[in-house]
Amino acid sequence: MSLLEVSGLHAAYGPVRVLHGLDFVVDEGEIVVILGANGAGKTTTLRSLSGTIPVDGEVRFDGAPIAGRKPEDIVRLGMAHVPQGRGTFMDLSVDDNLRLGGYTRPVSEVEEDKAHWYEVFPRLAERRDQAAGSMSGGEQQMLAVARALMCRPRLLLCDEPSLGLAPLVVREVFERLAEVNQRSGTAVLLVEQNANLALGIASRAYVLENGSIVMSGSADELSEDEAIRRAYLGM
Amino acid sequence: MELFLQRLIDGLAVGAIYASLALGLVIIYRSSGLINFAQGEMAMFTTYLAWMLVDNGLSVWLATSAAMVFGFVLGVLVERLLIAQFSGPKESPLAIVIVTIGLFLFFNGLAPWIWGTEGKSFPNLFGTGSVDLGGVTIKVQTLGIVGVLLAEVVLFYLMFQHTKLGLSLRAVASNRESSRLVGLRVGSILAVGWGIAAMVGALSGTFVASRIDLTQNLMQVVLIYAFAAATLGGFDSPVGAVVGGIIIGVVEQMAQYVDLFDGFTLLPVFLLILVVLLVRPQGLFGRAEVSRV
Amino acid sequence: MSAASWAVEKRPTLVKVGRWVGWIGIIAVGLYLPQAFPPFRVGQFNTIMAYGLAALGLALLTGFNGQISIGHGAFFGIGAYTTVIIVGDHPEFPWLATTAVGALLAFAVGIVVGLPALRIRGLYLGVVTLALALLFRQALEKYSDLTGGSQGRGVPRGQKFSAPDWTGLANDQWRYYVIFVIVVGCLVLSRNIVKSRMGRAAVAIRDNETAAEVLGVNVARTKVLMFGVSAMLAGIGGSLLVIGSPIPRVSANSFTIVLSITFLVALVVGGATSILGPIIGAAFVVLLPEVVPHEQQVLTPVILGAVLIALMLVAPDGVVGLSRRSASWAWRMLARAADTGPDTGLETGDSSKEQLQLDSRES
Amino acid sequence: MTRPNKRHPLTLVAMFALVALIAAACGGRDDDTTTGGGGDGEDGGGEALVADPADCEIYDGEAGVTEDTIKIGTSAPISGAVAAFGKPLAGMRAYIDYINAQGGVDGRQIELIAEDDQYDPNLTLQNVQKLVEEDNVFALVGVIGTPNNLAIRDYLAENCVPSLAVATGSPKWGDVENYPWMIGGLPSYAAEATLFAEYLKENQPDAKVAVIFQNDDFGKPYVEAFKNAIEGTDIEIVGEESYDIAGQADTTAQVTTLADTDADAFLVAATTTCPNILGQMPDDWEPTTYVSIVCTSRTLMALAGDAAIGAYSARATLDPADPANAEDEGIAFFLEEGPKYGLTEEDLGNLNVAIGWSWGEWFVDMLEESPALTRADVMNTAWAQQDQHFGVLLPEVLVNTNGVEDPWAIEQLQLIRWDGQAWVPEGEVVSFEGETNTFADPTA
Repeated sequence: MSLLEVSGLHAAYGPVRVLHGLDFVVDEGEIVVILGANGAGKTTTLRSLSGTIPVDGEVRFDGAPIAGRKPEDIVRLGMAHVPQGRGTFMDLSVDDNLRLGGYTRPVSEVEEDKAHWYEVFPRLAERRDQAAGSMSGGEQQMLAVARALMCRPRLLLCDEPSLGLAPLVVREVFERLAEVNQRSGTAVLLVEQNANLALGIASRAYVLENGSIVMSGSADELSEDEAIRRAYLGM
Repeated sequence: MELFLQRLIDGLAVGAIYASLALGLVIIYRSSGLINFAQGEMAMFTTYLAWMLVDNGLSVWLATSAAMVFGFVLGVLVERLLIAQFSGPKESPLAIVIVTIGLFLFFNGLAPWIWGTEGKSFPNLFGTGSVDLGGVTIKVQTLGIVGVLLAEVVLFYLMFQHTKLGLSLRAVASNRESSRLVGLRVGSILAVGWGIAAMVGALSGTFVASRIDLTQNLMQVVLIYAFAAATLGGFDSPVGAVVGGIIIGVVEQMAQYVDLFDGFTLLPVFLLILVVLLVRPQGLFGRAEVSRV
Repeated sequence: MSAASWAVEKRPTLVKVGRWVGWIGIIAVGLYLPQAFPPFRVGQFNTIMAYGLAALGLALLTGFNGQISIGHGAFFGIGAYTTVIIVGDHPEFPWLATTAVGALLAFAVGIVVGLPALRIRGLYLGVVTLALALLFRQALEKYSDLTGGSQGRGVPRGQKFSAPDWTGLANDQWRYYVIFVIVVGCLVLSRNIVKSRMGRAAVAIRDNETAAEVLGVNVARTKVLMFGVSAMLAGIGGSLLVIGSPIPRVSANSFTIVLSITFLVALVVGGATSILGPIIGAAFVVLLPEVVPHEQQVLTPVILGAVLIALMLVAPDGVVGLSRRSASWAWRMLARAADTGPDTGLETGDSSKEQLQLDSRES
Repeated sequence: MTRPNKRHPLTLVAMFALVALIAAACGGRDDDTTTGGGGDGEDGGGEALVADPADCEIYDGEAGVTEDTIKIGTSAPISGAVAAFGKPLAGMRAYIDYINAQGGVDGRQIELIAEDDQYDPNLTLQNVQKLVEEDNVFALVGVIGTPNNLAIRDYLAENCVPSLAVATGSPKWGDVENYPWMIGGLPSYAAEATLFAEYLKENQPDAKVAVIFQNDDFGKPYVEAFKNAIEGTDIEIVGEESYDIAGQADTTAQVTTLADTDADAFLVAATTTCPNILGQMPDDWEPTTYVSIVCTSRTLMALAGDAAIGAYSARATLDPADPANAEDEGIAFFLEEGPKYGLTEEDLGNLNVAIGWSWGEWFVDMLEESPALTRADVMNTAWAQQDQHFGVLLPEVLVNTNGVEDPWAIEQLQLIRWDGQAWVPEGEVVSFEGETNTFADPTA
């Protein structure tokens, strides 16, 4: 049994149907990437997993059906979502952002985890009393990831962490993600346009086009694939 | 000089009442980004409930406490039953403005239907004594109200900055979707925010009722000044509400020096908030809008 | 081809024809009314039209531009006082010319109030305009030498807007017809504004101010102008209230914040994004007290409040929106019956898209 | 896309033309502008009628009167911010129910139609038009509010509809020459202000007076009259402050300023704000304080607490809530019969309800005394009252009117003083019989 099992996932915004029956799985501890162009339905996929939009189809997390449950309940089951645009609490301090990340955990754990993630992300420690909105995009992305990790998730959903960041910063963000995955064993489901870096840290990948999965395989296989190379790797 | 000092102190007293109601407005604004035009009428309504208890022999303090509990329940109910209906895709601040104006009319009409149109007298929480300080009289009531206001501010500061509830209230105000994603039950938190606001309102209602007669109009004018206070201080800042309230109270008193403002007390207040908003749209203590990327 | 499928196919034409028939019907009924009712009822219709203009001004401002005003009673008052003061001091001055003066004054004050509105956005504007309404009331009392304060001020006794002999009309009927024409003119004007470049710009600003700016809309100018026009309509309404009365008179007691709230109620009841809606809403607020049983009149505000809340819950686009939606629903049913119609599912959204929106600080 | 805005001037022109056509085609209303001044002005019979139907284009003297009913109307704030002002209505209604239970007036039942105006003069006018034109009432009684009555008095004069016991004390009701179809039901505010001035002349002839007034139709004429009354005396106004009742929550600033003048008399021309004003007076300022008659309600005095003790006011009526008055005939009658006709315990203790009851009684008296049940006769009966006494008026207060010469009904007042529990009379009832119009110009 996989950690996350999705089958026949449909979603729509009002009358506009976006996802047309997705099937995919994420195993415990692995990094999976969903590649797709703008408008392919990547963000919608993550949003339907975390419960922010209504869905049709079957979603099992750790064996339990979660489709149709509210985001605040899903996060308690151990699935954290770093939304597109990071979703930081801009006018709250870095420290408050992290505390909120651990909202579902007991207070003692929160202090412990905060210390841990400050260690992993020393730049956040330097800025702990600063308003999150005043930090650079890269720092905010780190904060968003750290905040999501504060709830000790078993699966981290990451929505285009590279969006709007300088290439160097993007590289660092991906390195951090890989590091986090290795150190804590948290599985990561990443949606990205930047296939190059994403495939570099992922073990498996899916390709999403117009709301359907058109290809899947190991990260290595896909990075070798001619079509993928042309479409996403710019070669 | 004595007159000046007296006015300063009077301004403080009046300002404390404005500030107290403004605090409630700020709490709602902070948690839901909304302005509750029914804040004053809800306070009036709970003050009537307190009056009923006093009329039945309960002590003023107990009745006031009970009114605060009523207020909390009323706030929670209003949020859950009405305001919450406008969350999600239908969300529109204007719709909610109109709903709160509807509530304003509703409570304002309901009170005289239940309790009659004649004014009621509500006893003073702090007695009628006064202290003389070198020619300047300070009423014990003034000291009491200012004291309660300070206590409110300290409590709110502690609550917002150092409790999980305060943190979640701030989080919900800052980013509702992210709040849900970290596991906050946004609906309940908003309801609690409205409850606390109405609770504070209930307290200020009893303050006002101890100074003027209790009718359905109890809070109407006070609400305008409380709005002015919150606007001046910044709708998202409790400190701003208090400072704004005091400033407006003092300005109102000092305006007596100017003939133009005799019987025209809203003018200086109006001009003041207009100027402040033009220079600093977020108010004196409000946080500027953080631009979203 | 079945009748239903024919109807579905011809829907755009039918809608257009229906609209014209509707307008002509409304105008015909409007013209007939004063023939059928006694003078006091006719006077009441004048009040409805005057209030309706103020609510129409609010519709342009709020429904189509996303700015809010809880102070339109002040602009309404400017129009009313202009007429009473000018005619009071110069009885030879033509009544309708005072309406023009009042409209201009209200427009000017509207522009002045609209200017800070550029920076004071959304809900703050609600608070500031609310203060404006109270301020106006205080000013009336403060400068009672000019305005008469709460005692009020009238025109010299017997002076009223009367019917010229050639019309053969009774005074009340004459007043009604003149007001009716002006109101219809204002409705046409408003409709044209809404359909004009400026109107489209206003709607774009309402929906997304930043996006509108990017598209090259002059946000500042549009918002200020909309505020001015909105105030002007209210000013005309105020002047017409006086002109339409058998005893032209104003008192500060008529210009409390309750009046501003009344306009908002009319707006919401009728529908904020329609041109005719505000008039329907005004009829509602003026006539409601008559249907409330006499023993329960103390409950009138309760009923108003409850109606307001209920409408926001079930029909945020007012009576007009409700009828638009039911018409749309009827068409879909027809289409289904005909089974030839295109999928109108997306089209039904057009009225709900026009729900109340407001540029708020947090949106 | 069409460009409808180009069409608009044309549309307007077309609209005008259309309206002109249709309007011309429809023609006027037959029943409206009946020509011919005068009507059948024979009712009164006398030579110099105060209320003369000849002044009206249309005069329908017996409107609202049938074999077995008399329809009358009133307009009052039943809902809205100042619904408390509408209290007399309850008393009036109760009295009319009482008289109907006794068989009515000359066998006719009185039907009272009350419309709500929320204290908005525009609505008052609309209500009165409806009452006169649609409900066809015979007369109005107890219409509340100065601005409201000002809004309708031209209409009443034009249509010759009597309005009796007008429920305000504005000096303007003395202008019978221009407005003979209405008569006041309260003492003039000016008479009240004069009473206090007279008291000062006698007891503090060189008093320095501080004045606070509501800057509206109540406070302004009040202060005007007081100034008239002290003209030529050594009494001097040393401080004058106003406040706006609708826009001000607090009057501390004004009171503080006035206290600073150290005045030895303090005139409070306020309504519901009285307790606030008294409560704000600093302990070391102890002037002779006078509060207006509208502040004499127990609720208001109780609110002011100790600060109110020793304050003066005036009265023309007895307070039904004061046990000391229980012996009075009018009060006893009110307390006994009132509850049978819908008055609650609370109503019985309310002076304004008792005043409404009294107006009901006065109105019925006038109907009964009138030579015939026509509008002009009833109105002229009101203008020729002799030693009339009704309701809860002080036993010493007798109503005498004589048209333009003496248009004020209630012109006797008694100074009273609040002892913390009740109002205690101070001295005799003072009579201003026939003088009220000299205290303030009713046409001002």
